[in-house]
Amino acid sequence: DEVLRIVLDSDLPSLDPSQTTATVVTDFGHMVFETLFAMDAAGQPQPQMVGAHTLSEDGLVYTFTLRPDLAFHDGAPVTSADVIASLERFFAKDAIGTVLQQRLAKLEAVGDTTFRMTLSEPFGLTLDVLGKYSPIVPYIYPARIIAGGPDAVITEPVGSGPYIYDAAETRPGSVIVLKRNEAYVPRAEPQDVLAGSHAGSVDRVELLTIPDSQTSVNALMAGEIDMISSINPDTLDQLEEDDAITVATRYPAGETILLRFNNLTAPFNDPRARRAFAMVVDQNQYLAVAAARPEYGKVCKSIFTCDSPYTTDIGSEAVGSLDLEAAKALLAESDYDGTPIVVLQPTDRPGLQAYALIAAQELRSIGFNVELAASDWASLLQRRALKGPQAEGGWNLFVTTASADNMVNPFVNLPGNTNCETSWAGWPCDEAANAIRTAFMNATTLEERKKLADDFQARIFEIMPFVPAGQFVHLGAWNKDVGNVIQGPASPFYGLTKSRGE
Amino acid sequence: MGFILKRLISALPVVPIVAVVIFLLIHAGGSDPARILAGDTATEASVEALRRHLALDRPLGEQFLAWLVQLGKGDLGTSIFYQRPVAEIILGRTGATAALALSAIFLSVLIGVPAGAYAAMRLGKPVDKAVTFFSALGFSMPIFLVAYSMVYLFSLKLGWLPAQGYAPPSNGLWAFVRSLALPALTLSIFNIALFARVSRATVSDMLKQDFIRTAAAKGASPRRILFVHAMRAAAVPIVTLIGTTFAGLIGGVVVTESLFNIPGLGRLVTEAILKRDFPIIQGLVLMTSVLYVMINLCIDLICAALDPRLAR
Amino acid sequence: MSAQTRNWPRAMVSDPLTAAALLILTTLVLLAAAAPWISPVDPTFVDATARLRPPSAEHWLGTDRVGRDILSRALHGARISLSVGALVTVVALSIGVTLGLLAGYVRMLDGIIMRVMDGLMAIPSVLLGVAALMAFGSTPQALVLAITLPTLPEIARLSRSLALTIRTEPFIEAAVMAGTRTPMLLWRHILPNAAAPLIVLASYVCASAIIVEAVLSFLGIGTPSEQASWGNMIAEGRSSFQRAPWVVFVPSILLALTVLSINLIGDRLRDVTDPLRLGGR
Amino acid sequence: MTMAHALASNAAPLAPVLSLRGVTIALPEGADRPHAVEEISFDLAPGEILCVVGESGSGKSATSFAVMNLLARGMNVTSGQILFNGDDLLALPTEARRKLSGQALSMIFQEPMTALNPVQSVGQQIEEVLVIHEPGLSRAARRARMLEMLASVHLPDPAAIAKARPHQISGGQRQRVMIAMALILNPSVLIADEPTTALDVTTQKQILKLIDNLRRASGAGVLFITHDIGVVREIADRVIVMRGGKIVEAGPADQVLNNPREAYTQQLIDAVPPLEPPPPRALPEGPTLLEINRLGKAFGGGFWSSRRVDAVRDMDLRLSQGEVLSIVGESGSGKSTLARIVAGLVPPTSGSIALAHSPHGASSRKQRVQMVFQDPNRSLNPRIRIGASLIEGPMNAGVSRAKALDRSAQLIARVGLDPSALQRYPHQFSGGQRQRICIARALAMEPDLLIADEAVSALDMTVQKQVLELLSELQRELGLGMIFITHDLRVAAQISDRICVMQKGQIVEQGRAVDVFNAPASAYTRQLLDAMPGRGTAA
Ligand SMILES: Nc1ncnc2c1ncn2[C@@H]1O[C@H](COP(=O)(O)OP(=O)(O)OP(=O)(O)O)[C@@H](O)[C@H]1O
Ligand SMILES: Nc1ncnc2c1ncn2[C@@H]1O[C@H](COP(=O)(O)OP(=O)(O)OP(=O)(O)O)[C@@H](O)[C@H]1O
Ligand SMILES: [Mg+2]
Ligand SMILES: [Mg+2]
Ligand code: NI
Repeated sequence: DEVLRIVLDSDLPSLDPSQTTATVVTDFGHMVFETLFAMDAAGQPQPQMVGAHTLSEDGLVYTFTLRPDLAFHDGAPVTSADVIASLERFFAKDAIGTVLQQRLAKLEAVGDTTFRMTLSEPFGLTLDVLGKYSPIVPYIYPARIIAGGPDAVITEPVGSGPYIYDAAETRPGSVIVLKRNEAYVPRAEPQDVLAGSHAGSVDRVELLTIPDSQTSVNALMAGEIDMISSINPDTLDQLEEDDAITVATRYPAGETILLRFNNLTAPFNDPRARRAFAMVVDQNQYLAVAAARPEYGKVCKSIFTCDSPYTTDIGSEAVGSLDLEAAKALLAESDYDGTPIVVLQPTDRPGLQAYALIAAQELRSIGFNVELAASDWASLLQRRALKGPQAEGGWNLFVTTASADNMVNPFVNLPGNTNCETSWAGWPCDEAANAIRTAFMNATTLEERKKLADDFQARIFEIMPFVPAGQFVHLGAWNKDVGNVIQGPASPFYGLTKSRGE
Repeated sequence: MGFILKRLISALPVVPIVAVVIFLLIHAGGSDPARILAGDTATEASVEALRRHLALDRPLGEQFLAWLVQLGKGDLGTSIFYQRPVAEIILGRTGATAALALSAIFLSVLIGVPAGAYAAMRLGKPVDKAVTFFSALGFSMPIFLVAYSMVYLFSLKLGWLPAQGYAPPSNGLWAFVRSLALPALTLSIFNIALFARVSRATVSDMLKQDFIRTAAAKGASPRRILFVHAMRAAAVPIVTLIGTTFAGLIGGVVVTESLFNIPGLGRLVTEAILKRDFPIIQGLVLMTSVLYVMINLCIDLICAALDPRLAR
Repeated sequence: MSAQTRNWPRAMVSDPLTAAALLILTTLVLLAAAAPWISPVDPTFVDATARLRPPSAEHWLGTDRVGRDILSRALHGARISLSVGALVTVVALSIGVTLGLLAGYVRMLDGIIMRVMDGLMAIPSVLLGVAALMAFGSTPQALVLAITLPTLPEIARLSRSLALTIRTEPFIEAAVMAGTRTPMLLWRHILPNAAAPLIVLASYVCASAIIVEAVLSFLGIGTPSEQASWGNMIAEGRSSFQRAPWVVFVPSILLALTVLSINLIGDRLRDVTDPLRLGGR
Repeated sequence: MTMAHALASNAAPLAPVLSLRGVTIALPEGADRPHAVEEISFDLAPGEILCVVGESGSGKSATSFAVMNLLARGMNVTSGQILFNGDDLLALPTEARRKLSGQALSMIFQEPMTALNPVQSVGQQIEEVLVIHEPGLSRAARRARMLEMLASVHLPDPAAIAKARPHQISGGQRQRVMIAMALILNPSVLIADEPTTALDVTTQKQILKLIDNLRRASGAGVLFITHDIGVVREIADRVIVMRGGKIVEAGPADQVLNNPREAYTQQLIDAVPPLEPPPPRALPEGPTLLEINRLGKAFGGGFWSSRRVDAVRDMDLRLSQGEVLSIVGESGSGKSTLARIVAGLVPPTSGSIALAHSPHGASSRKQRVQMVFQDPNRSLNPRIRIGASLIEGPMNAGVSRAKALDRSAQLIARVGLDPSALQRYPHQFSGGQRQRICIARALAMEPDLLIADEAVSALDMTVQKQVLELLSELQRELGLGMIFITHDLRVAAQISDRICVMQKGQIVEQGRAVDVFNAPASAYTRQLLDAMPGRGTAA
């Protein structure tokens, strides 16, 4: 049997892609499950499970028919009932899903494989939502395994995708074994990122968790594994020396480093304090750690992923002017009274740990009194959920990274969501930004959207709920005999080939 | 028979003590697996829903009771993250750790004990000095330096052994042995040092005993004196050490398992802790404490067999 | 042997290996004490653009993954590592030995104390350490506790067995007959005679505390990265080991030297102060 | 003169099997003297028993170890020859010497418990000699030889004994095993280094008899080391007296024992307590000091323990003020247990102990009863200076430091030591000196009752005598009540007013020392008296 061994970034928190926002689950999810629509290289949703679909004149009624030959791994055919149950689960679990749900009047089965979606108002992004490829992904599950309600964790990952999860051989926390679904009927179109054919090439794929980055590099160089999904940047030189190995990025859009304020408590409830810090954020510092080589990192003073359609430099002068004096002056103007501020630092995430160190030094350089609160990731998440002031265990700043799909436009932009208490940790609150966001969602032309995106960034940089600290790409490494590695917004493993012999 | 029973009964209270202590300890931090499961960008509402669904919102006492009741039915519970029975997960991980720990102990005994015993025979001589020095050195080598260097040499340069991973015996004995060679050796460095040290001390004590002189008076050769008399009599402390080392290795293999990507209990413990997968932690601790009690019992029995004076 | 016992300080230095170990350890302790004054630069100063620089005139021992000066960090790290070692040794020994001696001497307490120790021993030490850190936060006290807890059973066991042997010595009975009370009996009569094996154990505890601190850092739960300790320097440098080995080598060598010295000194100290060698046969 | 003597002296002079010629053994650096033995020479003829006597440390063991090539690290024969059947052993290669050990030359050691490997069955240990020296022998043949040997040393049920491990058989049996081991290959030379010191008199007698018979049967020359002149009288053909590493006197047993040339030899002989009890002192009919009624002590027998030992059973005992009571009895008869109960170190299981009101009104029984233990090496805390040991008790009892120091200085002078002794550590004293210190420590508590548990058994004859004298002097001077525990009837007779004979936890006889000696009432006492070494020949 042909086996492809791929080392994932980290262990999967769950085999249920609807329960976690961790990106790594899509590596597994795209293999086993499928979505109704799927993104192509141009970022356009293309039908995947859906064979044909129609939209009514008024743009309110979508009718979808599943393509024939779809079947779950347990042999049951995929039906409208499965789709409806799965979408309902998705609506309940995903913020963007919720947006669609709010515009949804009715979701009903028309036939065994035909179903209809009636909106209450036109929504141009409907198919984009159904073809969403970042967590939480609207995968279609058998109704049977999600019968426990949206919060019940799926224990039996049965999908309709090209690979079948092998529970017997899987060792949780170590290796997930996937076997090619011989009954799978792919689409006729060739593979185009997630769109087109999903046909599996190798017989068996093993998704491995290797805790030590050097160990995975050793394993790859020794030919014991075929691919490392994302390498430790410091091992680049070593890997490049090996002629049998390709090192390249699979996600050219990359990730953005975010410095996130707690907008609710002092001192960062005062925009002046936030802006003062933004002035001294030196993206080159962060990128030096994040990017293996300068060419893999990019100073990006936009709230949208640079090089994406909505990128703009409006308001960007607020970030990284590196004018210490001005920053100090602004801080002095603010309400900051010298109380130590808490910067959360995860000790088990080397990259984030380093960014926190840099941020702390920058904060100190303008007169902040900083306490670095080091803890493991789990404790950090726990503490991050506390909204109160630092005296009550709260926090003031944390660092993280967000992938392009969480950044590209005002609609998906995670840190730019200013929905107060319901927004992402940091809880910024701004009506104006919210209004622009809603307008963007309802806008119909690209022109209009572009304009709104500009406005959005201008507003965000004004209130500065977070500071972007640079953009970089992750590098993957694989054996030269692994072929068909996709470089795009998503990079599924099912299409990978392995040439026999050398 | 009374002896065994006595040991068993005196050892049993360990398990409940451990169960309570560990339950309190791991919950004292107040961290929440639901939050980790839900991921970095999850909304508060979905974390809350998940928590409720996993029954993590209930009072601690109630959770403990529920766990006990479940335990009473012979069920260790289900992993929060893997959604599989804890017993199955632990069992799936036990083989690798057991193989690793056993082979490390095998190596340690095979190398450490003779080295220590030989040093004891040559007390104060250069050989002894060398053994003392190297065993002190063995204690002080950062384990991953050892690991990386060996991987570099034996896997990447010479290509003799796999760089990582674990092949269960079902994959063939040869693959199994090869996959264990480097990690076991790495893990052994420290233990070889430990065994050499302890053996040197106990054997040199034994060699001072009168019965050694008796053996010499019988005309026994130095080798015979060492192996038949001194080592046999020194076996009790060494066997005891084997027992405690083995018990300690279950938790002490973390680093080695991480460095060689071996799916064992050490890694499972750490991962479970870092993710707060409470059922796994509880199950593991329960298992290790039962194991510990059993190892102690075995050690006591072996020691009693080796030295019948102890059986009283 | 009488001469040896009385002049043990001289006996210590008369052995070249021990003398070297003493010299190394003293030097390290002095360097650690003087770290704030002799460090070339601020050990916490971050400049990521100058990260992983090899040793140079500017940074004698190079820089780490966020561009901090390794020499300065190694010097400051000595403070944490050595004091963790010393503190754990003191805390673990004073608690463990007290419990062990009590268990060995006061038979009523034996059951309880040893069961608790068994319980501690049955919990994997990583878990115990991590649980302590989780419960008490990532503070130095918690770190000391986390490293101390797993060592207690071993110390208590040894002390107990020593107490059990020594309690049968006639001089203990003589002291009892002289009306000496239990605490004094333990302190004055049993403890000093249990010293030799305990010294070896102490050196072992001290050495392993320094290593465990490193291992905890390796798991991401040791000393916070801002503060330098040899342990976290090694742990953090590990990810760039192939590219910048000096980041790891410097603290590793210091750590190895320290542990080696402590062990050598402990062994020698045992040899020259062993009371069981008194009186002969 | 015994048959043995007659045999040895009337036979034609045989060529010696073993001769030492000017042997000097160097001690390692830092020892108390440069040589363990210097320039010693002697011959051992086949079938002869040559006794080596001398104070502790005189080099007796060193000499025998040199012959057996068992010298400790750092000790070497620096000059001289050790001739075995005319061949110099020292010139032989190690391998060849090893061949002789256990075969032609064999040795029995003092302490049969520690000299046997605790984890092997005794049968195995005997067979090991055959394994080493006659590797060709079949397993069955070995076993047969071993059993035969066990039988020949008069061990009952050899097959069962062979299976036992050392701790499962008695001291006397262990010593027989040692002898069987030493004799299984019919050695030409048997060295016995204090083979009976650890045994009680009755067992000792049997062993001595066994050795005597065996050498006659096999014609082996026996080098018998002892510090006990009584034993020498019993078995020696010839005697060597050693002191400070030199032979000070040598000659036929009769001559050396009855007409010693050297003053030192005379001293050794004089140090042996006479077999006859001294004339009885006026029994101090003082008020009762100690009254013991129906005292019992059982060990074990708990829920878990299958074995219950009644160490002391139903014992009644009375002691007057100023009286010395000796307790004698074989090993394990409960003497120490009784002492420890009286001292308050172990609680009795039943019965009562009453100590009369103290004349000085002291407080607890513990403080009013003090004890001197058998082993002077282990009775003093090696980590504490003598002075501190001496003042500890009084200070615990509330005496001020200055006063306690004062008294300890007086006491240390009283037991014949220099005041500077207070500043020193125990290891800086000899065994006899340490025992004096222990006595001083006991007296520092101003006890009413002093218990001496085998307080002189570990000391060599001359020192033993000094300590005994000191004890009885102090006892008389201070009017102490004293319980003196010993296994040596002669010692008991010397020191005590009354003697109490114990067997299996019970008193079988008690009475005035003279009466017990001259007219023993119980069969057991008679047995003890008969077994006393030296009695046979002296009579
Ligand atoms: N291993 C050793 N190291 C140093 N000195 C030793 C050693 N063994 C014996 N000695 C010394 O050698 C001398 C002779 O000792 P030896 O054991 O022969 O005396 P002994 O006559 O057998 O005494 P005892 O009656 O006490 O057995 C003593 O001064 C003793 O201190
Ligand atoms: N702590 C104990 N536990 C169990 N049995 C004991 C204990 N102490 C003494 N015995 C037993 O009690 C009996 C009497 O012992 P004791 O020590 O009083 O004898 P002894 O007359 O002093 O003998 P020796 O002459 O050998 O000193 C022995 O059978 C002994 O094994
Ligand atoms: Mg001797
Ligand atoms: Mg006794
Ligand atoms: Ni005697």
